[in-house]
Amino acid sequence: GGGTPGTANSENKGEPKRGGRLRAAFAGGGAAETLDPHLSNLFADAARAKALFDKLADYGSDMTPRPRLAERWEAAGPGLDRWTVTLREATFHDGKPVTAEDVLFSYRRIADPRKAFRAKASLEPVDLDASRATGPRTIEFRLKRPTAEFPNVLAAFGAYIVPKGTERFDRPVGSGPFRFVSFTPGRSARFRRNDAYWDGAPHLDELEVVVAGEESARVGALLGGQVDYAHELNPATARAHEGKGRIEIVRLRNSAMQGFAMKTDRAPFDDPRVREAFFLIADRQELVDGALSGAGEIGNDLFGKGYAHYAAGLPQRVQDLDRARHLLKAAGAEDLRVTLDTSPVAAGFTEAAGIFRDQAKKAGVTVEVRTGNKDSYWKDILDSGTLASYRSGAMPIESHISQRLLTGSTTNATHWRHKDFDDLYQRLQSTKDTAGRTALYERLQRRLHTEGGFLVWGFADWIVGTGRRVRGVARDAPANTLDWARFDTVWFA
Amino acid sequence: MNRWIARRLLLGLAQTAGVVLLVFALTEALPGDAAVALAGDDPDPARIAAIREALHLDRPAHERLADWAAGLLHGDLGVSLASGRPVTDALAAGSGPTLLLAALTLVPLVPLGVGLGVLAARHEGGPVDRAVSAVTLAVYAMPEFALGILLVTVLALRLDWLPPTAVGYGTDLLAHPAVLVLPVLVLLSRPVCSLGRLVRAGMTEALASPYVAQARRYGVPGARVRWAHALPNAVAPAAQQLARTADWLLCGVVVVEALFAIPGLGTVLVDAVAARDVPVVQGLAVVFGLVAVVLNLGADLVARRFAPRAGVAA
Amino acid sequence: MRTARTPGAPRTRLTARTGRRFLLGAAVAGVPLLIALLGPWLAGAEGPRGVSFTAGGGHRLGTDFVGRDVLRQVLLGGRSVVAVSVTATALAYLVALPLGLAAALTRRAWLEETLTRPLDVLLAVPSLLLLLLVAAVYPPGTAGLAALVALVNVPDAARIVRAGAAEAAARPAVEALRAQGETWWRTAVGYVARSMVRTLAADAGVRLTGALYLVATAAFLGVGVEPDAADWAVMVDRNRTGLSVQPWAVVVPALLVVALTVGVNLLCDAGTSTARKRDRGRKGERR
Amino acid sequence: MRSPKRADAETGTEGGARADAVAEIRDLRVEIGGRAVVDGVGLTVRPGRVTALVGASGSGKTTTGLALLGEYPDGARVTGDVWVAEGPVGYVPQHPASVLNPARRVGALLTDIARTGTADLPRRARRAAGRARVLAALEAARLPDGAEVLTRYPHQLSGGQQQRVVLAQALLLGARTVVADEPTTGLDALTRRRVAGELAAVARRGVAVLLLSHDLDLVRDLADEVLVMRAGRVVESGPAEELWLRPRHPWTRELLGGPGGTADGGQERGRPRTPAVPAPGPVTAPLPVTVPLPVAVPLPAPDPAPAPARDTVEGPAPVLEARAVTARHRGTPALLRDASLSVRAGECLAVVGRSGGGKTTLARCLAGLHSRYEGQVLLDGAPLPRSLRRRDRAQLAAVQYVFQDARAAFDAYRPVLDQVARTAVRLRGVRPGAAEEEAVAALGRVGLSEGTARRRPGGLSGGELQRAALVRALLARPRVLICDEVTSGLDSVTRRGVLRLLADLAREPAGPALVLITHDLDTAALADRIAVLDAGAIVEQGPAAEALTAPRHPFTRALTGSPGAHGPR
Ligand SMILES: Nc1ncnc2c1ncn2[C@@H]1O[C@H](COP(=O)(O)OP(=O)(O)OP(=O)(O)O)[C@@H](O)[C@H]1O
Ligand SMILES: Nc1ncnc2c1ncn2[C@@H]1O[C@H](COP(=O)(O)OP(=O)(O)OP(=O)(O)O)[C@@H](O)[C@H]1O
Ligand SMILES: [Mg+2]
Ligand SMILES: [Mg+2]
Repeated sequence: GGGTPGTANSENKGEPKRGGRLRAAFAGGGAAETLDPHLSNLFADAARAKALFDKLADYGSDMTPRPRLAERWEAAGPGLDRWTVTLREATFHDGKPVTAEDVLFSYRRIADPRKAFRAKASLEPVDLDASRATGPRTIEFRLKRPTAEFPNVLAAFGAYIVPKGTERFDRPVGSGPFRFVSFTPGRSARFRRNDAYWDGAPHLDELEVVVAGEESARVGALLGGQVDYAHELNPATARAHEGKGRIEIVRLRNSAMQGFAMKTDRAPFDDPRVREAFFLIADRQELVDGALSGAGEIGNDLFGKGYAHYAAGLPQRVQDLDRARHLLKAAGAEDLRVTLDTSPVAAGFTEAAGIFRDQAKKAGVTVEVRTGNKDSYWKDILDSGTLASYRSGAMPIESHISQRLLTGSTTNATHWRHKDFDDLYQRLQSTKDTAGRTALYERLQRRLHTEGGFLVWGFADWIVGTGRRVRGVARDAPANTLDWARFDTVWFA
Repeated sequence: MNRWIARRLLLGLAQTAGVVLLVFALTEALPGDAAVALAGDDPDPARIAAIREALHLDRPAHERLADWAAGLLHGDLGVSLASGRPVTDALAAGSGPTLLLAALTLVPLVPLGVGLGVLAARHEGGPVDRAVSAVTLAVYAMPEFALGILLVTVLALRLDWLPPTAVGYGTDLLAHPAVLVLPVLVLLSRPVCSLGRLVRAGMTEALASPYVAQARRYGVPGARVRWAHALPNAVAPAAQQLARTADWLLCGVVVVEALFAIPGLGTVLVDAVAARDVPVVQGLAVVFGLVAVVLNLGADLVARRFAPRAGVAA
Repeated sequence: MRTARTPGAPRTRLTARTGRRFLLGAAVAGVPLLIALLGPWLAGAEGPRGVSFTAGGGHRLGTDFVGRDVLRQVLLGGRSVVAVSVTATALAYLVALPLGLAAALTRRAWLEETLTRPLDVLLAVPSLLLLLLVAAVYPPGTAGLAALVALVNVPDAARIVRAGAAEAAARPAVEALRAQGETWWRTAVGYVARSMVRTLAADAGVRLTGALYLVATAAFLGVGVEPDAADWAVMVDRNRTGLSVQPWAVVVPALLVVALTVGVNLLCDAGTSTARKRDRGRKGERR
Repeated sequence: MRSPKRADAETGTEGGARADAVAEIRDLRVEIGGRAVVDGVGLTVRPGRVTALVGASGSGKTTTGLALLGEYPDGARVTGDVWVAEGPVGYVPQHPASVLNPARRVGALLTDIARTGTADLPRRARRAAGRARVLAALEAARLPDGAEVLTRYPHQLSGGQQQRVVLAQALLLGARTVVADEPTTGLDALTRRRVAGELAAVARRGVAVLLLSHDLDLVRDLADEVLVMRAGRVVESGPAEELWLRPRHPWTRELLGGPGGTADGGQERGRPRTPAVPAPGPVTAPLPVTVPLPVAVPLPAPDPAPAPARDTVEGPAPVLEARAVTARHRGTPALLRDASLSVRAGECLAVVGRSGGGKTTLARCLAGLHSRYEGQVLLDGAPLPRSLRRRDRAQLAAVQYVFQDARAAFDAYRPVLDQVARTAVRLRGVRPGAAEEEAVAALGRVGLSEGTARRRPGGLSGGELQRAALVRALLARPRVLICDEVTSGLDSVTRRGVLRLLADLAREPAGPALVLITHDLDTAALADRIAVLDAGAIVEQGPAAEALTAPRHPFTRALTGSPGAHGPR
């Protein structure tokens, strides 16, 4: 697709009006849904958590952390392993102020080894036992090692601040823009404006997050005026309604990386030539057109297009079947047969797998597509198989590397384990000046581009539909960033 | 007769136990468990292990089943792995919309299916028959979602007569009957055809029989002949089909629930399976098993009633 | 007042009428069957992919969910639909018919219970679970798929067979056959099933369609045919997301499935028609 | 159709000729597959009069009768005129079971018929009035216990009860015309007499009755006019008395000459008969007269000498024995109480009794078709399994049963010949080809041509089917043959032939012992011994002649009536 990301819609201008109730439809998780923000897993969870709670920081559209409850942060000393965070003045819905103790409680709760909260891995660098409150609104975080990108931790997915002592979330109390009214798991959650919100009270009187798992239901509800905001629409639907005047289509660019993960320690992909041949097999535009219906951009085998520190200077790879064949021959991998694991777990997966299978055939590679169970897919491909469909939501490039590409990474789906690469990353984290870090980012990415295990063929748009009267929906915020699903800035025209 | 029913009900308990066992085995045999499902796209092995321990999934399957069964004897269906809430909550929440939809579908289904079948049989081979057959079959051959989307597009979005989905209507669907029209229409579409076809088949046979000829000959009004004399001979297979339909309606109509965002038992099932939430799946299995027992018994009773000679043979 | 009950004109077998009745069914079912049969030869080579769900652009029926030419997919997609669904339905009946008949014909309560109760158990197990499990443990294959679809249909079909057979199984004709020492098979299939053939045809006719879409669901979960296979049912299922932009990708295969279903059923109707007899009965009152 | 306009036009042109008729058939020809089943038949049915069609089995009576209802066999070419007065026509079919709805209680249709007659009553009274009418009709049809019968399903009735239910339907209808096809075949002599009386009463009320019957007693008692049919043609017709006294056609004479033909049938038996007359025209219908049986030979009169001898100790051991059989149906009290009987090889035992008395039930117990009984059934002294499903082939072959309702006992979709031949294949291991030849030969002996037998059951007349059923059982070469009313649908000539055949077979060294269940006392008289069944109990058993001529039990006396009681009038 074309268009310029981030252009402010003319309709988003104008004086915001107060009032009204907005209904937002998300795909949900059924009766198992909770309002515990640390358990957030789905987009619906994240949207609800965002309405009720705040994090210390959140990502801007380029994936750099922006202060939220934290007013500012700075490295305390030269080592980059002690950071001081100062909170802004904010109160929870029950009127109590947000304090350093609440932050520490929340982080310790997340890191509790007996629980398995998602953000625990992100908080791993923090030594919470050693960290302490130095004032009612200041915290000193002690880290296990120098971490130049520590602010990313504060913005981690699910790292919400809850009042100290909270264990139950039947009637959650947060510091977010909306107060809790009611919640039925798998159906709807209702919230009311928090007039005392530190970032300015929302324009809306009320917000209701409703659940509709099927896309056509969300579209139908939106078209029929039953909801005013529908999250996650299909590209085809978007094309059908874009510019027709009935609803507004918002494309959140670069929201999801799409690719294939090759196990770099297993035959045939333990040979860099085979990996490169596979990079060359992919016709990225065909994949974007076929699997994403054109709603996305092509990728260059690197994560994070459009984000801070992305190595945009590297040459774009294009399909080159002759060279691919040549490389395979050199690697002794003629008549190669590989099994490609895929699953209907994410949009475009099975489609891309089928397209890639056909592309590979032209290079003499037989790809056998194996459709796996979607509920256990991510676990299954982590250690078994050799080639698998892969995707990733938005996160800083640093997080992508630390979570997936280091020897000790917990979800290293490409089995990319190189001491020198690890060292380079550590150097990056210990480098204070931005320019130096940028150079290191470039080096890391160049390495991945030549011989990494991720074949990143595209970046999918995240498509949101809104009612015609809805204003103030951010148009350049990839999913999971600050401005995505942010309803305190939305108003009805 | 009463003994037969009693025996069947007793066997039904065993049958339900069989269903539960089978469902347990199937769910266990599925790849991954609740911990893996909870971990989702962040399958950190340590995290999965921690969840597994927290949920006691590290215990052997038979022990978990035994515990669950012991709880069942006290009327306790256990606690959902995914939400930590009692399984009965999930079932209760799901069964409201399901019961409502099932009832609203069955009420028009029986007269409609039977009526169309009788109508077609009455004009067998004629244009009316062919029209009824072709239309019902065409509707039947249309996938549910396509029909649903078509109806939504035309009736809700173009003509604006009905709400397109049940999104946001909460639990009290009955208070907004308009919301239920489209789902019921879609749910009706297929059973009407299969029921109608079976009734038609039985009716054609019966209408061509000498006993119907006798009734006609003796001046019994045509409608009475069809409904009171021919139809009883066509009901046994149709009753089975009806029981199957009711079973399907009560045990979750996944597509329609998804299409109209109605969180019934079908959605509960899909979610529970996806989450490998074994206690909830087990609870559903109990419900499904009992529903099947009762419905099958009913259908068999009807079949016996309308084939009174059966069972007499030596 | 008097009524004439004899025709003035002599009566003959109404072959022409019956022929016409068959003709309609054959015409309706003929289109999909012909496409299924000849389509693969007409399809031609695979062209380049386009953007998914677009109309035009050199594609007469637009593109499908992965950007392929819908027309080509339609031409290719009939064989597996017809083959798998017909095989699966036949297979289901191959099992269900003896089971249902045995249950209807036996006098031993225990035998009936052992035959039908396990099926009832299967009936109560959500087919979603079965499909998922098979998808997880069974290597995809068309034969396996047909078997699976058959398995899902067996309990249902067996019950209908049993219910339909109960009356016929108790007729004196069956007693006479037994007294003749007739084989079970001839009694059950040759007589009892024969006398309920209309019910069986009606049930099998609609079951065929059910089987068809189950194949599509299974394909999506990874059982049987590939999830992007050229198969009408799979096409209908997978192209649904583009229904609003590119309806042809759903409408054309769906219409073919509809035509197949309607046609086959009309043929069945014509084959088991009793109208011929009743025509005569009525004509008797014409002068 | 019945548009008044057209009816008027018709009345205008032809009404005069039929001023007093309610139905008329003129020059009817029904041709199936090139063969005329009915050819040039004409008859007039008048109110208050009983018109009887008699004739050989397969001569076209039923086909003619059905023409009045506007019904013709499958694939028939029909020419001629059939006129029937407006309004329903009552019909008592030859096989009553076929018109009884298996899924509904007997009362259902009766109530509906009654309703048509109570439409003008106030709504509240209708129900009661309808019920009263139904009960009256059942009473008239000589079904006692009408209220109870109404709640039964057809299969819970005996053959005769079914027949009377159907008769009650016809009586209830109040039609101006009633076609009664063999209305008394399943009835015992007592009931038959009463039913005949009722039919006469119906006729007296102004109803036109077309009676199709083999029962010459009945015909003679009732008929005002008789038409004698043969091979699809009416060979002779005229007022009943005249025909009876001075039959012109030799065929009529032969027909009337059989047992029961006249009260003094005994004297006629010995009279030499006119040789068979070849069938007229191209008609190939097999005629009973062509049966290769010694027609002129007197019927096997009960042989007084050996019969008592068999009762003594040194006689051969019984082949089949029932010991203290007490049978019940599901949920009923015992219908058969402590019944014991036995047959020896070569012996013929007749079982007689009231309709509904339990004869069929007894036979079904013997045949293994009814297993809800206490007591024992022994074959050669060894107990037989109760259900025929547990009997092995030898046991199946040894005891064969011929069903009372022949039509119901055949598969309507397969040719009769195939079905008949299967017995030899299955029970005697004969090759299919040979079995078919054997079946054709055996069918020929009872007067059924191969062409007839190759048709499906629907293409055979009632009597033809009955004979086919008999042959089907005979092909098993049974040790014991249980015949449940196998001659009820046969004309006197054919009946004689069939009985002769059976008697001959029984006399052969390995021939079957016969258990003849019959309402026809003349037929019973041919047996060696007679068992009399009353309300489920065997009240009398003994040599045939003795039981019939000097009945000891009052019930037997009632059944046989006073000497010469066959002609009440
Ligand atoms: N569908 C048919 N095809 C050929 N022949 C037939 C068909 N239906 C009847 N017939 C023949 O027509 C003849 C007359 O049959 P019909 O039933 O009228 O005889 P019937 O006089 O009533 O004999 P019965 O006393 O034995 O009942 C029989 O020979 C029979 O075989
Ligand atoms: N399935 C049944 N359930 C209940 N009662 C039955 C059933 N079958 C028969 N009867 C009753 O049992 C009695 C005996 O029936 P059966 O058929 O033995 O009489 P039958 O002597 O053969 O009479 P017919 O001469 O009329 O054929 C009848 O009164 C009948 O109504
Ligand atoms: Mg007849
Ligand atoms: Mg009887």
